[in-house]
Amino acid sequence: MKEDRRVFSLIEITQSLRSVIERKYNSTYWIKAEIAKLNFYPRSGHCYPEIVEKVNNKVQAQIRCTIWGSNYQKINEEFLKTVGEPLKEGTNILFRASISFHPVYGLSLNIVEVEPSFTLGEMAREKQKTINKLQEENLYEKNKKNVIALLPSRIAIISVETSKGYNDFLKILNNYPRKFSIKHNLFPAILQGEKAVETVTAQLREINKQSDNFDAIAIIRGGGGDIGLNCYDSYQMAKEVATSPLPVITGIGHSTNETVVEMIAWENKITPTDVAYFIIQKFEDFYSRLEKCKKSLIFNSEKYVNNEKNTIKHLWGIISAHTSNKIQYQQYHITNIYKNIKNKSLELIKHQKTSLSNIAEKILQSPVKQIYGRQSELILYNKLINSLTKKQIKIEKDKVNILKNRTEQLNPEKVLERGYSITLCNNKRITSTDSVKPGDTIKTILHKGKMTSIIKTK
Amino acid sequence: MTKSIKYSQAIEELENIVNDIENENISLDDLTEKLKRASFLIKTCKKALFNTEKEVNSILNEMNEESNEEDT
Amino acid sequence: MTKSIKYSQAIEELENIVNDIENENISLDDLTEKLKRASFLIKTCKKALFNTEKEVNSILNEMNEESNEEDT
Amino acid sequence: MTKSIKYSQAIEELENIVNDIENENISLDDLTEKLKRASFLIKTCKKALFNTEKEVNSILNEMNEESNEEDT
Amino acid sequence: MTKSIKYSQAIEELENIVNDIENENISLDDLTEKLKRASFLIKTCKKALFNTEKEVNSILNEMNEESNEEDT
Amino acid sequence: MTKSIKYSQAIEELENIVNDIENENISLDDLTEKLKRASFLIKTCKKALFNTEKEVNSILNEMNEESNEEDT
Amino acid sequence: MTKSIKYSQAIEELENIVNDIENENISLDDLTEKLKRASFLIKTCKKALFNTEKEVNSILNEMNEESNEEDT
Repeated sequence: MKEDRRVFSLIEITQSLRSVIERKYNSTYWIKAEIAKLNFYPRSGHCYPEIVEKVNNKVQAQIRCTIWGSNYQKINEEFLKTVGEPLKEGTNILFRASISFHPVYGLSLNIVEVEPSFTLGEMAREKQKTINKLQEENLYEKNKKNVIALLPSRIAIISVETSKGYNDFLKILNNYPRKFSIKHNLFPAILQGEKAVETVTAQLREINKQSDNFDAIAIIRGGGGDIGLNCYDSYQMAKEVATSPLPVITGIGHSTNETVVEMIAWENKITPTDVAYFIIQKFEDFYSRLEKCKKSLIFNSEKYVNNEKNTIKHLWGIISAHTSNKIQYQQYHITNIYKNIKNKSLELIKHQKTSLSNIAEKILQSPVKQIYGRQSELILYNKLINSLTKKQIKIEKDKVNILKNRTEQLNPEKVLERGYSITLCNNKRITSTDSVKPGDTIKTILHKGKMTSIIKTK
Repeated sequence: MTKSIKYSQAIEELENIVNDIENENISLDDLTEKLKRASFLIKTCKKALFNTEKEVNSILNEMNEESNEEDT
Repeated sequence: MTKSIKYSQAIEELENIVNDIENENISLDDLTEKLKRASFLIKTCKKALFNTEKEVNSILNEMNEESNEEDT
Repeated sequence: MTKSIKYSQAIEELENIVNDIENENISLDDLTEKLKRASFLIKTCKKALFNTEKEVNSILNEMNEESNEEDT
Repeated sequence: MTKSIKYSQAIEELENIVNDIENENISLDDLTEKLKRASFLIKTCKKALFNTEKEVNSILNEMNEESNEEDT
Repeated sequence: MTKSIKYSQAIEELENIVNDIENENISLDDLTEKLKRASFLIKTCKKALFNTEKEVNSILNEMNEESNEEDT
Repeated sequence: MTKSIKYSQAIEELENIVNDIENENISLDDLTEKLKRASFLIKTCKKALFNTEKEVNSILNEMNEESNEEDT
């Protein structure tokens, strides 16, 4: 042992640490971390969670915490109320804590307050991550694409025998008045909390192996309230549901947001009762289709026969009516023809009479007209001859008169009457003194008497 | 005039006479003769017309009577 | 003058005489003769005309009377 | 008239006569003859019409009686 | 009438006769003959109609009785 | 009727007859024959209907009885 | 072939028959046969609805055989 060595007692050291830490970290701090182990002691009511921070799933920091019984109850209630889950391992939380050092128990964080909304956000992020992954892998719609049997008569049920939901489901099926042939096998599993993912996934795998024996899978839960449902947001369980060759019907029964499993299930009916009714409805649908067919057959077969009876009656009605009409029409037609023949014949005779009497009338009138024409022609000739004859006589008369006048003018007696005389020389009429010489004897003829003279001079 | 002179011939002769007179183709010496002929022809035609009229009227009357009988 | 001289011949002779007198120198004795002949011919023609007119009128009157009789 | 003259021929002949008279294609000398012929033809046609009418009526009546018998 | 004249042919012939008379395609000389033929055809048709009517009625009555039996 | 005429054929033939009668494609001469045929076809159809109705009723009654058993 | 496929085929066949009868797409001659088939199909389907699996299987086999027989 060396002299210069300073040796402290453990108490000294731990007290020194304690005073340094208490001096240095004299406030409270907001810290986010994951609960690795809850370490709740129900008897004392105290809780000593181990909290860690992981990077790539490796623990990078770890510390022990304390939530005193008086705080824990309040914190947990508030957390449950907001998040829908109690504080439990694997939950990321945001909390306020003071840092303390105890000589016996060492360093620990004393949690005085937890912020539930942080956890809620973290969970929503996780849920969205699951959805995104399913969508990326084309699994999101996969189960919905399954075709459910027309009569889903063999149902694989994932539930717990003791659960209220399962019992409700059975009650509906068993008490339904129509005894449909619906058969069901129970595949027990834990339906909420941390172990649910594992057990439910395992049973899904089991059912899928013998999928030929079933028509549908029903995941039924009920009576557990809204707590511990975030297992249904887990990628692991959701993937198993999505890839099942059978249609999965969920009846998990809660009032908060739809979980991922419900979202991707073939059908989400929420309550187990609804799932039962849903299956029954398929049978009812089929039943009513049958009944509808039956009713239609009864109604329409009779109607068909009756229609045919009416058709025949109708056809016969037309045939007999037309036949009678035809005969009546022909009778009428013949009567018409007779009337026509009668009228036309009489008309023809009448027309002939008229044209004959027209001809007769023309003949009666024409000769008389002609005779009148001839008579007036004769009168015309008569008048013409009359006037022409008279005219000719007058012309002849005029001619004779003209000749008479001319003759009279040529007679010398007329000239002599007015005192003229005719002188003759040698018995020739002289008209000039050139034809005589003095001494010639000339004879002068006067109107009354003649005389002879001798010319003395010229 | 004998019956051998037809009405139509008589009218033709009359027309010729009228023409001759009109065109002074007849001497006064022949005028009287021609006029006498014309007078004769006109008389003849009138007689013929008169006779025809009588005959026609008798035929027409007969026809009329008949048709009246039938019509009544 | 015998009846043998026709009106038409008489008119012709008369016209010749008048023409002769008017156009030729005839001796006074001939002239007197010619004028006498002309005077005779004129008389003859007038007689003939007179007779013919009488006859014609009588024929025409007869014709007219007949047609008047028939017309009335 | 012999039965050998058909009504239609008679009517045709009559129409021709009417045309001839109307267009004065007939001399007065033939008028009486034509008129006599026309008169004869008209008589013939009337007789034929009268007989036909009687026969027609008798046939029609017979037809009518029969149809009445059956109708009643 | 022999059975060889069908009703429809008879009616057609009758209609032709009516047309001929209407359009005066028949001379008066043929009218009587045509009418006699028409009379004969009408008689024939009426007989045929009468027989058909009897037969038709008997079939209709028979059928009516049957359907009455069935309806009651 | 032999079983060889089917109801549907009978109906088709009847409809053709109706068409023919309606469109007056049938002369009076053929009317009786067509009516007889129609009458025969109607009788045939009625018989077929009667039999079918009996059979149909028996099948329907059977169906009704069965479902009543199950529902109770 | 699974059972449920058979059910769907059966009800589809049934509904086709029902449609055919409703719309009168079948002749009366086939009505009885179709109705018998429908009755059988209804019976079969009802058994599928209500009975145990074993019974259903035997009926389905029977149905299948029958339809095969009919198809051939």
